[in-house]
Amino acid sequence: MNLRKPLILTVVASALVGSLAISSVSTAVAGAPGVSASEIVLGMQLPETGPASPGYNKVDDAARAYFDYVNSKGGVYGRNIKLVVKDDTYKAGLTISTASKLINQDKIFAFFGSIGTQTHVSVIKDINRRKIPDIFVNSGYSSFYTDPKKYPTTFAGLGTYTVEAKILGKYLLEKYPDKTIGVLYQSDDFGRNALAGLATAGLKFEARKTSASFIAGTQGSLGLASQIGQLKANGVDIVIIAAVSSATAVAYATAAQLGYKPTKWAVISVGADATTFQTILGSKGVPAATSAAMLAGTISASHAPAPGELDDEYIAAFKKINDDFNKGADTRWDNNVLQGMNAAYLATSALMGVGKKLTRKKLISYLEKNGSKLSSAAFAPLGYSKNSHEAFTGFWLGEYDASTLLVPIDGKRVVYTTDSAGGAVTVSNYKRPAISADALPKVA
Amino acid sequence: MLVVTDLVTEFSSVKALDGITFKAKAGLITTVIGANGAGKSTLLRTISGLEKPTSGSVKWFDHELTGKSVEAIVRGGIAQVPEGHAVISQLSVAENIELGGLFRKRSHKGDLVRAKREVFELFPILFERRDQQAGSLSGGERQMLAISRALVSRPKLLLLDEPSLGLAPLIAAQIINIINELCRSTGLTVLLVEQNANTALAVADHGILLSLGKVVANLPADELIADSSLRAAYLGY
Amino acid sequence: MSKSISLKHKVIGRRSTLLAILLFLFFIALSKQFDPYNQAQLANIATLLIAVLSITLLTGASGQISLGQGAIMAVGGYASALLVTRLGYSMWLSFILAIFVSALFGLFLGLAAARLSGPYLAGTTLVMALAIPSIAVRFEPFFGGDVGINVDYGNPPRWLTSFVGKISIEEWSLYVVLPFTALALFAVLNLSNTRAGRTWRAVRDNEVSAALAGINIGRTKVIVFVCASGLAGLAGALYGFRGLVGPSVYPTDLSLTLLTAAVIGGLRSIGGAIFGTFTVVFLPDLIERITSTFEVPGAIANYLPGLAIGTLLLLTVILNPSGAAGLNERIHHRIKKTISKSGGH
Amino acid sequence: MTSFLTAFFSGTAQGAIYALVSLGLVLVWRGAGVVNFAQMGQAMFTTYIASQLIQHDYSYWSAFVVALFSGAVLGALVDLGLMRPLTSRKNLKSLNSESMRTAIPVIASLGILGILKSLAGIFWAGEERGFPSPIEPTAIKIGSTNLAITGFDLFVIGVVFLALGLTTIFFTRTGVGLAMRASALNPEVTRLSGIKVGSVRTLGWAISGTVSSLAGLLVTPRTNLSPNTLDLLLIIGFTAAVVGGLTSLAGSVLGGFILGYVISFVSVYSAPENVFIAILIFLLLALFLRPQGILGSKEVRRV
Repeated sequence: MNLRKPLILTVVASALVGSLAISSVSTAVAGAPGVSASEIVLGMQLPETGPASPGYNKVDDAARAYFDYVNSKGGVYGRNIKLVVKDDTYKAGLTISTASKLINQDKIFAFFGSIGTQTHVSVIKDINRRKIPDIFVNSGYSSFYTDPKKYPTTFAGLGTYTVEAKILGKYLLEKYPDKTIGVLYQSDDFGRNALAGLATAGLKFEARKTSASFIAGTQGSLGLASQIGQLKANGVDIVIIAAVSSATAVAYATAAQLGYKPTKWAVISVGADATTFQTILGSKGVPAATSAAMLAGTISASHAPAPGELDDEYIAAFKKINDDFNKGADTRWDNNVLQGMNAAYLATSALMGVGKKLTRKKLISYLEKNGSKLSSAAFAPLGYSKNSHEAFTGFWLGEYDASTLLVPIDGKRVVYTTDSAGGAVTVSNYKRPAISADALPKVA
Repeated sequence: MLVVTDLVTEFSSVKALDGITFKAKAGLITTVIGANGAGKSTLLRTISGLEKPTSGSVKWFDHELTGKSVEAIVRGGIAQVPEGHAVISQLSVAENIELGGLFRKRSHKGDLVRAKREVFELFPILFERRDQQAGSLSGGERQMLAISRALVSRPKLLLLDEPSLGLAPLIAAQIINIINELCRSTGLTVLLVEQNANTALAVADHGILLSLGKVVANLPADELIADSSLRAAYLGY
Repeated sequence: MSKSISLKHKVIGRRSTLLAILLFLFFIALSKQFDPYNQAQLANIATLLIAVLSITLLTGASGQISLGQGAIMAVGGYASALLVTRLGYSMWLSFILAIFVSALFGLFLGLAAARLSGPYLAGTTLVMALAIPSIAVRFEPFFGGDVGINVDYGNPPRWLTSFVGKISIEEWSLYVVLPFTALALFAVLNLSNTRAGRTWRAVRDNEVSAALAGINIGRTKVIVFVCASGLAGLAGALYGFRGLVGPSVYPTDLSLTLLTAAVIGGLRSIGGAIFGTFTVVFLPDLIERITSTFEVPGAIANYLPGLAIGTLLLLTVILNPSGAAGLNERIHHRIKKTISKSGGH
Repeated sequence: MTSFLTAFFSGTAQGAIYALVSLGLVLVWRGAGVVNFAQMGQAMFTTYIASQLIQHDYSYWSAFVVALFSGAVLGALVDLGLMRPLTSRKNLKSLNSESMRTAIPVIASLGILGILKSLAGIFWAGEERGFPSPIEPTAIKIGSTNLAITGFDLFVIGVVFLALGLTTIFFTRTGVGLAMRASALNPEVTRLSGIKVGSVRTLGWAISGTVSSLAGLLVTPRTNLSPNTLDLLLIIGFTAAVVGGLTSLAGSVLGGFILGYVISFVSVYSAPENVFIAILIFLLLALFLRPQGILGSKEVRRV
């Protein structure tokens, strides 16, 4: 055998394959990259396919629907917002490639709403080094936002896991001082951030007794029987879940099988998506009414109204836009769609706020100066400033009712606010501004 | 009667068989001898269908064998005992024998039982070891097993590829003798490939000498033994 | 065939140097035609090529099959990232040391795996591909958990920019990777034509007769495994410095992608490894172009790259198991035949 | 004591599933001499078909039968469309060594896995689903205490042993079973015995496709169904098969239960994060101490 012979020919063939795949160089634009007289190009990276995609693959379609709506109303100062989406399948190796493609070929103005902590961490340094705005990242990983000197162009799109866990933990500790509180978390950045927040609130767990964990992503294949069994055996009355929604569904189903009925379930909002919960249990043969009953009474938190609050003005407006403009594969109205729309709404506000002369630098300084004044569907204020790029700094706590709607505990919506560090939890006095009749942000 | 005409078999454009023509009469032992690499094994493998010939024909009475699948040829009554005591060593002795008659299980159930009994009578040692793994047998026993596996299919033509290879001379002689008796008593046609020409020619009726894929001598066995010049030229002694 | 090799031994040493340099120049010439994204893709190819070569070496030259090369890449990646971030080593030195660390790892693994053949080795390496990233999560304070360790090639140094003018970050990454690729290519080309290479192939082709010829099968397999691990570790280090060393950078799929590249190109050919790597890196871009031209809905388009790679893999295996290089060789052969015929000999 | 019981019962329940996966792998290995890495991809695909039927209001059992049947068809197709053309080309240069002849089918099965996953993504949008169980999964009670094992788990264990019994009888007591073993071990001698090795292998693939499909149907009620969730089960099932002895049906089942206990005891007494590392260490140890597996026969393994 000769390894060498066909080398030259194959190299030529390889070059052919390469040149076939190369797109024509896009037309150069004057001024800021990604901004022309008629267009603003934003880039988004998320898992559209693969194990991490369920649920999240709806966010881009929702955001695009809102941008299309804005464009149908004349865009931002006559510029249409174009959202270019890349599927990174939740693998950082691919995220690096698609980011380069967005930057160099799609010539985006800014990254918008990227999903996934483990993937975004692979490009965040590079994006910041190139001074490209990286706005409204769909991750609650606090390290991205708490040190703007490290990541000056990155802005959060979600409240951090730590803030939410702190608020939830403090509430549970005060409301149920005599109960045994346990936690089920996925052992990744999200789970550990949440655990840190609970610890700050004063909740301590004992490993192998009141604290159970699993490798993120294995809930669907290994199940959670030993974890739930462990919590049950140790007499845990209140189970806090810091995991994705499919794990919540598996946890509830397993508990039902084992005859385990904790006094309360409390689920961090990432894992409390009622649609996913009911879809999974539904296809396991659990009727919708039964799965709704299982979820009923569960405590969770949110910064925005629940998707089911159809009389809320933001929800009503967003839902209508979703019905009219969403061209995605799955357009069912749920929390993922709401988050996508709300982020797009915020992005539109910021772009309008910067004004006609749009540059990357201006966008960042605008967000640092005026970002905290931007409004959205959320009942909690935004935390953007020179010293922090955190988004929503507050959450309200609710319980699911029998129709899978999250309603404020005791019927009154109280928004608590705190920071990702050791600060105290206080009641927020933020008043959400009303949405305008055309559902377009009005920025001074 | 087996009639081989102008048989050519190539391996990546090297002719292993280069126009072989001969006849093997029914009920007799014909032996194919020749040095290593003469094409003896390829000849048997081509007849049994394991190798596809490039051209030429192989006929068993009126049936053309070339182009047929191995299974069809076996089912037509032509059994091969391949080189190297080919048994399936992970199966038991009984299973190996069972395997040989498996395709007749439905059609000839009674005869199959008889055939199995006969091979056990022929090789009593195999009956003793019927539940052992074939891999645990000695070389001679394995060769007996390989022959038994072929015999339970009730072949009319038996193709034997170097049955004495690697066996102690005594055992080899014993096996060849059993083949000889079988042929004489049942009318079985045997095509025997051997490197050890003396052993083979001693029992054979007819001898074919191959060299580099060609037939160089096609004579009755006793004449072939007598021809010392042929032996010196092609077999080296 | 072995005769021609031994006769040409010295010539080949020179030729492989030439070929490695040619490839180096070819990449640079190609990069000059490209925009930064495709320069980054080229750098990506140059990186992954080293890993694919490790499979060519392992499977093509000794018949062992590994579904866990990605995990060994992770070992190299973590080694270099830790050396740089914890001990302040230079990036270049850390790449070299990554080769040794992963080769050492390969030695341990090889000692266990040398006893394995075929599906056993495939399965064991697959389990390894699953387990290695979870070690990073398990020992979070040291390995950075699933967020990993941020490392990169840095900005193009001044001495270079003052010499060749302003270059993009992507082009710089290509310049960092290419010397290593050329070295790896040179090493593999030479290895496969030395006595050691012939020993390996003998083991691949027939273990029994190789053993009869006095070759120590176990030791040979371990040596191949160690060499391949060193290469994979180097690739892993370079791959990590694109931005991150973390579990999500070296998933199980990466191992399978590498194997696909090696198979498509032809497991026994170095030219094939190059072709295969080009294909797996550029094919998704090509498909994206086609789907966006024909406006294929996202729900289908998103899955087409996976479908195409899988189909390509199957077609290669069924129609032409020796891969693109084998096809190439056959065409070569035919052309030669036609020429010699028309030459009237 | 409670945590021990929890670990034991959840290990038994999980082990039954791994045993089923492992059994499916061993069936193809014994029937066709190939480790089918696409096995759980096939299972995923047929379970999606069943799930689709159930969503369209067909009964569980009719979907069950359709899934098993499509499993058989898929298995046969894999053989006819891929494995058979592959093995018939052994004169090709790249397939002329034994090691490559075992490597190439492994690679081919990975190709099938990729295609099945992509197709499932296109057909069913990669949606994460559950799958119903035929028996209400409620915990078994002793007195008033719930054990960490459900009626459904017992059903799965029953099915595993039934499958083990039936396949063992099939392989050891029937002619077709003997032919199938022989074809995998030595195709040439088998062909020379007048057996149509090709058809026997296709049958083997079909049977294994059915068993895989069964595994998919019985695994997914405890887990979730998505194009990727079953990959992990394949890896665990493979480990179980190697530990038990790739050639032994009973060994594969034993290996499955052992793996179930390893995973569940490591989860309970150490930490779930250690599970994968434990699997790797366990596999390496098993290969080191007993390369042929607990119940495997030594000669089959070429070392």
